[in-house]
Amino acid sequence: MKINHPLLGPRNASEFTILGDAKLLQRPNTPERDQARVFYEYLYLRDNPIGQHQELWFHEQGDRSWLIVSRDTLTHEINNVELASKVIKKGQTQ
Amino acid sequence: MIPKGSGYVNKEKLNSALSLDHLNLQWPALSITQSSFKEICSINASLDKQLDLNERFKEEYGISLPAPGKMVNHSTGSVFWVSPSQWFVTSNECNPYFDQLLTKKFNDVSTVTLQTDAWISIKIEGPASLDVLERLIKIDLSERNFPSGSATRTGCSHMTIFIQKPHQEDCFIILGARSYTKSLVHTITQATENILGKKE
Amino acid sequence: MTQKNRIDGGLIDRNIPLNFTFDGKKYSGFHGDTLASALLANGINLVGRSFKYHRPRGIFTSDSSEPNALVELINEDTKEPNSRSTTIQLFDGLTAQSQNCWPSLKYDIQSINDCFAPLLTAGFYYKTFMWPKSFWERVYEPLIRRAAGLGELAPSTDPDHYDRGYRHCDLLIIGGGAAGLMAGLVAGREGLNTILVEEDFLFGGRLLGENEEIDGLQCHDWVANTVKELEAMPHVRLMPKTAVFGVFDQKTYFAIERLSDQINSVGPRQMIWEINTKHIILASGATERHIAFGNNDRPGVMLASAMRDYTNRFAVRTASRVAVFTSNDSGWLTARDLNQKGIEVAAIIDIRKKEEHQEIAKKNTQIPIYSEDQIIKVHGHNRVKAISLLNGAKISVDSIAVSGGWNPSIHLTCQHRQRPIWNEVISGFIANEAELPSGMKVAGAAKGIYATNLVLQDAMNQANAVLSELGHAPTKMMIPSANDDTYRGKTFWSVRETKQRAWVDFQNDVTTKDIRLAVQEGFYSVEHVKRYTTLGMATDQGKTSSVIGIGIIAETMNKSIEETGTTIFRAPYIPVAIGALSGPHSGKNFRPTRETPSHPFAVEQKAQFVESGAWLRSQYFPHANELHWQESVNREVLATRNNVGITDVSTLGKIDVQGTDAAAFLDKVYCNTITTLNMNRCRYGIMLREDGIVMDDGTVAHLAKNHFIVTTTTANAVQVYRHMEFCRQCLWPEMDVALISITEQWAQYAIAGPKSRHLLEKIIDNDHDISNSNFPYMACDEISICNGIRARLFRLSFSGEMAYELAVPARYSDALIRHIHEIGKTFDLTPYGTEALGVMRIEKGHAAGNELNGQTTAGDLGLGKMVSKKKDSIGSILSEREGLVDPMRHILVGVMPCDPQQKISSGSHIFASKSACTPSNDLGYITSVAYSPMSNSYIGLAMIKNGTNHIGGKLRAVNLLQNQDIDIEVTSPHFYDPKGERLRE
Amino acid sequence: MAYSAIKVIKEALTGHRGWKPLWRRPEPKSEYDIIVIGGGGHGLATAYYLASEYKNKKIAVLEKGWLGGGNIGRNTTIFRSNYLLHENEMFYEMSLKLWEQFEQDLNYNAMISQRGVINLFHSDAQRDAYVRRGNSMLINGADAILLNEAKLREKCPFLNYDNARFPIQGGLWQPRGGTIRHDAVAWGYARAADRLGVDIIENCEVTGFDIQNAKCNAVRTSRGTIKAKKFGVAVAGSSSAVMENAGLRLPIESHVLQAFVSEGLKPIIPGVITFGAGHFYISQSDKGGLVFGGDIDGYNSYAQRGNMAVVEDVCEGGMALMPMIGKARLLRMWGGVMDMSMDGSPIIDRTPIKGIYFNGGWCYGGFKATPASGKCFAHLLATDEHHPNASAYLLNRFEKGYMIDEKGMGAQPNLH
Repeated sequence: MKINHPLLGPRNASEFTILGDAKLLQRPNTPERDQARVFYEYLYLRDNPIGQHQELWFHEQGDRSWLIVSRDTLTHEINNVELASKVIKKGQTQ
Repeated sequence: MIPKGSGYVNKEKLNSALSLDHLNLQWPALSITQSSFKEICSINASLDKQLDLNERFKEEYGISLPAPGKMVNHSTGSVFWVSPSQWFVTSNECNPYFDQLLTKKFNDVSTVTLQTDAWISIKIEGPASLDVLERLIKIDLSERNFPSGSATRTGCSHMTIFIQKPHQEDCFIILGARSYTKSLVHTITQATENILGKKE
Repeated sequence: MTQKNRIDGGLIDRNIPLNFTFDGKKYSGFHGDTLASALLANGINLVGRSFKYHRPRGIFTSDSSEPNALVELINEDTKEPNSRSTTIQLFDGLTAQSQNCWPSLKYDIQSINDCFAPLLTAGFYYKTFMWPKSFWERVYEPLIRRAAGLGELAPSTDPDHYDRGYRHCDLLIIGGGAAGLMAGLVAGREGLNTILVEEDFLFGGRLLGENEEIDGLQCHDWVANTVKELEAMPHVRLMPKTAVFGVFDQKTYFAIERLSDQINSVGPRQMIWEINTKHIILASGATERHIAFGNNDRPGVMLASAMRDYTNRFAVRTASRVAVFTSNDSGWLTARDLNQKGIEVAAIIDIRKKEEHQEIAKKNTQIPIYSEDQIIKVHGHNRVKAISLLNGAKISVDSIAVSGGWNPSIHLTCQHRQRPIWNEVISGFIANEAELPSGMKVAGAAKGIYATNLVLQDAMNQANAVLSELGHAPTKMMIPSANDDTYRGKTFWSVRETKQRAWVDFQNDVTTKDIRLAVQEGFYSVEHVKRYTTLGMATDQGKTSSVIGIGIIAETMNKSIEETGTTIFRAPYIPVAIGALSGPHSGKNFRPTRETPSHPFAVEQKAQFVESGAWLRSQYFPHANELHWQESVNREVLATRNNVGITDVSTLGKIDVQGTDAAAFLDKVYCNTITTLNMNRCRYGIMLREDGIVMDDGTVAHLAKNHFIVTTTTANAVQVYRHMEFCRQCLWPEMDVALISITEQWAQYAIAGPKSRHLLEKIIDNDHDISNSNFPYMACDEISICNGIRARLFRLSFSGEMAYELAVPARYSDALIRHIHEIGKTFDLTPYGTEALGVMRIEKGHAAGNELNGQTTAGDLGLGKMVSKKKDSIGSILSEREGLVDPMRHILVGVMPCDPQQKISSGSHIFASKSACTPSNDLGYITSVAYSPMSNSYIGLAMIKNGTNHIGGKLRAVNLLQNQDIDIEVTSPHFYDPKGERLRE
Repeated sequence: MAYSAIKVIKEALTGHRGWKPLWRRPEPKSEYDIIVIGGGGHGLATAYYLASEYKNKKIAVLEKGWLGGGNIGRNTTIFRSNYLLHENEMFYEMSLKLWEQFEQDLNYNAMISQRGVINLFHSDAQRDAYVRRGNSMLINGADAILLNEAKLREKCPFLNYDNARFPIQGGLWQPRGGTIRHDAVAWGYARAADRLGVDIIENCEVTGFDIQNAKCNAVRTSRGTIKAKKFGVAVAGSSSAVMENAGLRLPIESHVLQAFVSEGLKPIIPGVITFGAGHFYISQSDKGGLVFGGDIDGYNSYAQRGNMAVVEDVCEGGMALMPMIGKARLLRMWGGVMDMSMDGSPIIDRTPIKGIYFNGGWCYGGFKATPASGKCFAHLLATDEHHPNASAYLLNRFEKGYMIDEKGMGAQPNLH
């Protein structure tokens, strides 16, 4: 299995450690005191789709970057890999 | 070493010993030896200061910071890319305060950390180098994909290492973590013996 | 023993005779033989026994799809079970023995099972062995288990070495037959970076066994020339004796190379290659199918193509009088080739009408032909003696060459749940071109193209397609002239009129009756039939039986083949040794070992080491007169508490945190506040997971402006660093902070005890004042030692004594530890290990690994106040959930046995004095226990429901597993110096 | 027609004409009292207990593919009750007791063989954890024995005691654990349920729920719409996909767990052995194949297949633990779709939609839980009360902070 690192090219998946759904990027960051429900949904509920899925992978044995990998959970095809920091910057500017 | 029964102790300097200081394994088609560098520091560009750091580095060393997966030599050592905001700078002069020397030069645009003692460095040289390394490293080290001046971090049988090809065709440098010295040397020796048989 | 069945010709080297032993008898063969061909050359055909009925089995094929001829390859100290004699390359001194038979191959007791065949139908065991209940465990199952299995695994360590490698190319060609070699020529001449993989020890595939011409040359000469040309090309790599067994994601292919068939050979015997490629040409050819007819499992029945291989390639006469039973033209080639070699062919029995096979019949002159006829029964027990035909004829023969058509080898196209398509013209399944694995093209017999000239043409087309995708012009090569007999045949599965059992799966003894019974019992899906009858679940993975099985299911349920469908193809294509898959990592090299900077010195001090993750840490330092480790540990604790002790703490994770937002960042990852930490001061920090449970604890040292050093536990160092990088890059990218590990950079020693300061003053250069007033508890600073050597000093205490942690760049670590021990002699300095450290931290009530078990909150550990309410940090919100602040949660307390001489043990559960040991009465559990020399009693830390309210009371520590039930007293977890006065002196 | 040795002999003498299909293939009716969605082990067991224990009549099991084609046909056949936390141990011990009467209850031999399960430990900390676990087992009425190295050498002489990277210190042994012929469990429950009148409908995929103001009245399938009062969803790896039709997101991720079988060998591995210093567990089937496995791949997957990194990791673990295994050949590798929950423990509960009940989140424990899951889910469906042994398996436990976290790995499914 290989992940095409945006800066370093295709790398064996054994160099990476997977965390999970990329929705973990959207931590509720202005928490009012009573936001337990929002935090519960953020941390515990998952779409867990059959098909396209955005995931967070850490390049443990590489450049120690967090990547967002768009992968198909049925065919295992990977169609996009980006640096998480770039995606967030894009997100902030939109 | 500290001579026995010497008088006032404070005058004694401590002996500096690398954990890998006598590696020399020879086969007709391959040699595995300890490669020498004296100091390494990590230099990390501060937030949004990457271009400034590159400018300051060019002024200081006459070369720009290398692109991802690359290394460049400078007058007293080399520098190689480590992560989107981090490079390792090496020096051939011994100086346990090498990080403070770099901090003075690039303080306002970066942060610096001494790394020398964390790494051992092994040189693998000879026509059989690719045959041995294809049993240890998963990335394509052929000239086409890993030309001279390449350097990157990757896996090597359950360990994490840097692999570099500083200048010529069949000569590679492997940087491994200090505590893994014995395991890394054994793994490389085992792979070589599997191909070239027991060393002389 | 002369090789009585050896004939002239063949691709063997008669100048290199090789001796081998089978079942104790000595024979000889030649270089280029397989064990199977050498056995046949010596007149041996009975080589095995089937799994269930233990019927005699003969050599059936000439490749890895062999279901019958499995042997144990042996040498003095081990054996390799279930080895296919059809693929073992003969070597001098080879020793093999038959398996799954007792006392001998000829007279096997268990062949008695065959007499009870009517009882032993498919799935009979689901319907019986149920009465009396206890008999299953004691009688029935042991009998079944002893009778089960084929070969035997030697219970000793596998002496062989294995290895693993990684290769990269633009084009991977799987299969070195006509199609593979042709594609290799086209790609190679265009300079493509190509790997050509072939399972056999010779390239050529079917061409090695056929008798036809290419470009005017004998086909195996064309093969030899082509291989010579390919070997000369620098960017083409030929890999014989290598089989691709698995297709994985992103065009990652796995293959196994058999470097040697000899056991315990010098260097690795087998190795696994991971091949990364952009394009793939699957040229895996096809395997011949047999036909199910009465007693078709007798030794002497062989695939028609295999008989041609043994005759043409291995120069072996497999029989004296042969009958050919075929549903297609390729069966006739066996009659022609054997006839040419002077072997009598008694009959060609073709199921087709006369006019359907008249094309091929023209080339046959003397052999009697039986059209529209079938074999309904085979006579003979250990060897075919005669056959009875549907139209009444009875012919005495000692061998049958059977061909029921061909199965294209499409396994590698269907390992990702693709389903193949039925092609009636060639009566075989081919790959669905729309669902091929990415980058794969199929060429030649693997997609049902059998005429050699069309195979060469198709291979060129596929190679040209790859060239154009890579931007090369198509080749200008001409197609070599070759045989153009197209495939003609009729789909035919089994002889319906036969009364005897007709075998579909020879190894698992699955007959057409079993399949019909399964359908009768309601198992309609092909997956159900496979699992109920175990069809195709033998070591050949149904290569010769699965397709016939599907055909018979379709006939039985009168459904089309398409509707019946296939079972799922699964990796590996051929079975792969577990040793090979483990590569070079066995024994002590299972995982690498990390040594602390002071390891050499510790060895000299006779330290006992203990594994701590990948690290080896000193556990304790026994003196010669100490008989039990408890003695050494007590001494080390008392020496430290009374004088001074030293231990290596370099394995704790150390992370350098720098940047203008470093403090603000640490406020986010630690639940307590870091921004209020003054310069040159340290603070104990707790890191929560986002769910509010404690992830790790450690110290934060504010060493300089915007420069912090964070320590983690040894076990969590990697996870904590990864978590902090997630917070830095993904949650708070707007912060100016950089992280890098310095665990390996700095060696760190803890020096603890009342004399620690005096000892250190002898080492630290005197411009640093480490008196209590100037360097109080929790201070830290950059200093120098031994006249200018760079160092860092932290006033931290895990032992509870006055203590310092001295860190130096690792280059000085060995010299420093020896120097300190030299100076320390006058202070009775004692090295102590992880055991003594454990005793002291339990005496102090510090939570460690056993308490930070991923189930405890800061409140549970008595540190609830540290979770700041004034700022947001990871885990703070969810740490307030009802279940995490429930008063009935388990709370950290101390426990001591009421009778100090009694030994309490970790893992005991806590109950009230008189209550029964039931789940509802369970009050908690003991996490850590140690013998405390300070309170000369065993002490422990425990998690007890509503624990604080039990302090001062009595409970019971119950360890049913080790039959202990001890009265305990619940105390504060801080047994020793609860107010922490000693570490502040 | 009851199965027995006499019946087998009688049929053998009369050409086997008397054997009937194990279960009927009825057309789906328009309405049932209770519909169980999912024809795997848990779904079939639920239907069986609904019909046998709770005397429910109009029950249907809807299976999208062929019966027993999901995880029940793709696991490593192990059953045990050696859990750490009481909330789990009481449930899995109930399951083990139900396994012990399976053959007598269902008149079907699933070859349930109690050859024992040994969990090895390699450090003091691991030993302490297993002592705590062993005591939990004994407190819940299960059996547990602590083996030191000497006793272990007697039982398993082939383990690597002398040249190990992580030396073996001992093991926690549960004699009553063992293995079961997994397919036979599905067929046994299907046959028994069918004989009690349950309609088992294959090739019938649920594509939607008919919900009005948070109450479900019918289910839309590939074979028409079917009404019912209660719907029990037991679809393991497909839980999120099915419950999405009811507008619910779950605390579950679906992951591939690979399993492997070797070529058939003469008996050499007595019972089930799990390696404590790596990802490897193994047992030997009655047919002689070594059945072994290790960790999940780690990424979400519905592909029922994995990659080689896990295969190599498992084989390295196997060679480290029992170096004789090198010569055994891996014959076949497959994968199941594990419904990994957020704390490693399952969910058997009502849902916010009235009439829809959910059973899922089984991680690695699904196969061994089959009988108890069926009984407890039937109890909930029949009585609308939680069975006492499954009272902690609530859907809202994560929001309230009552996680049941055996391994203490927190809200990351691929670590459980």
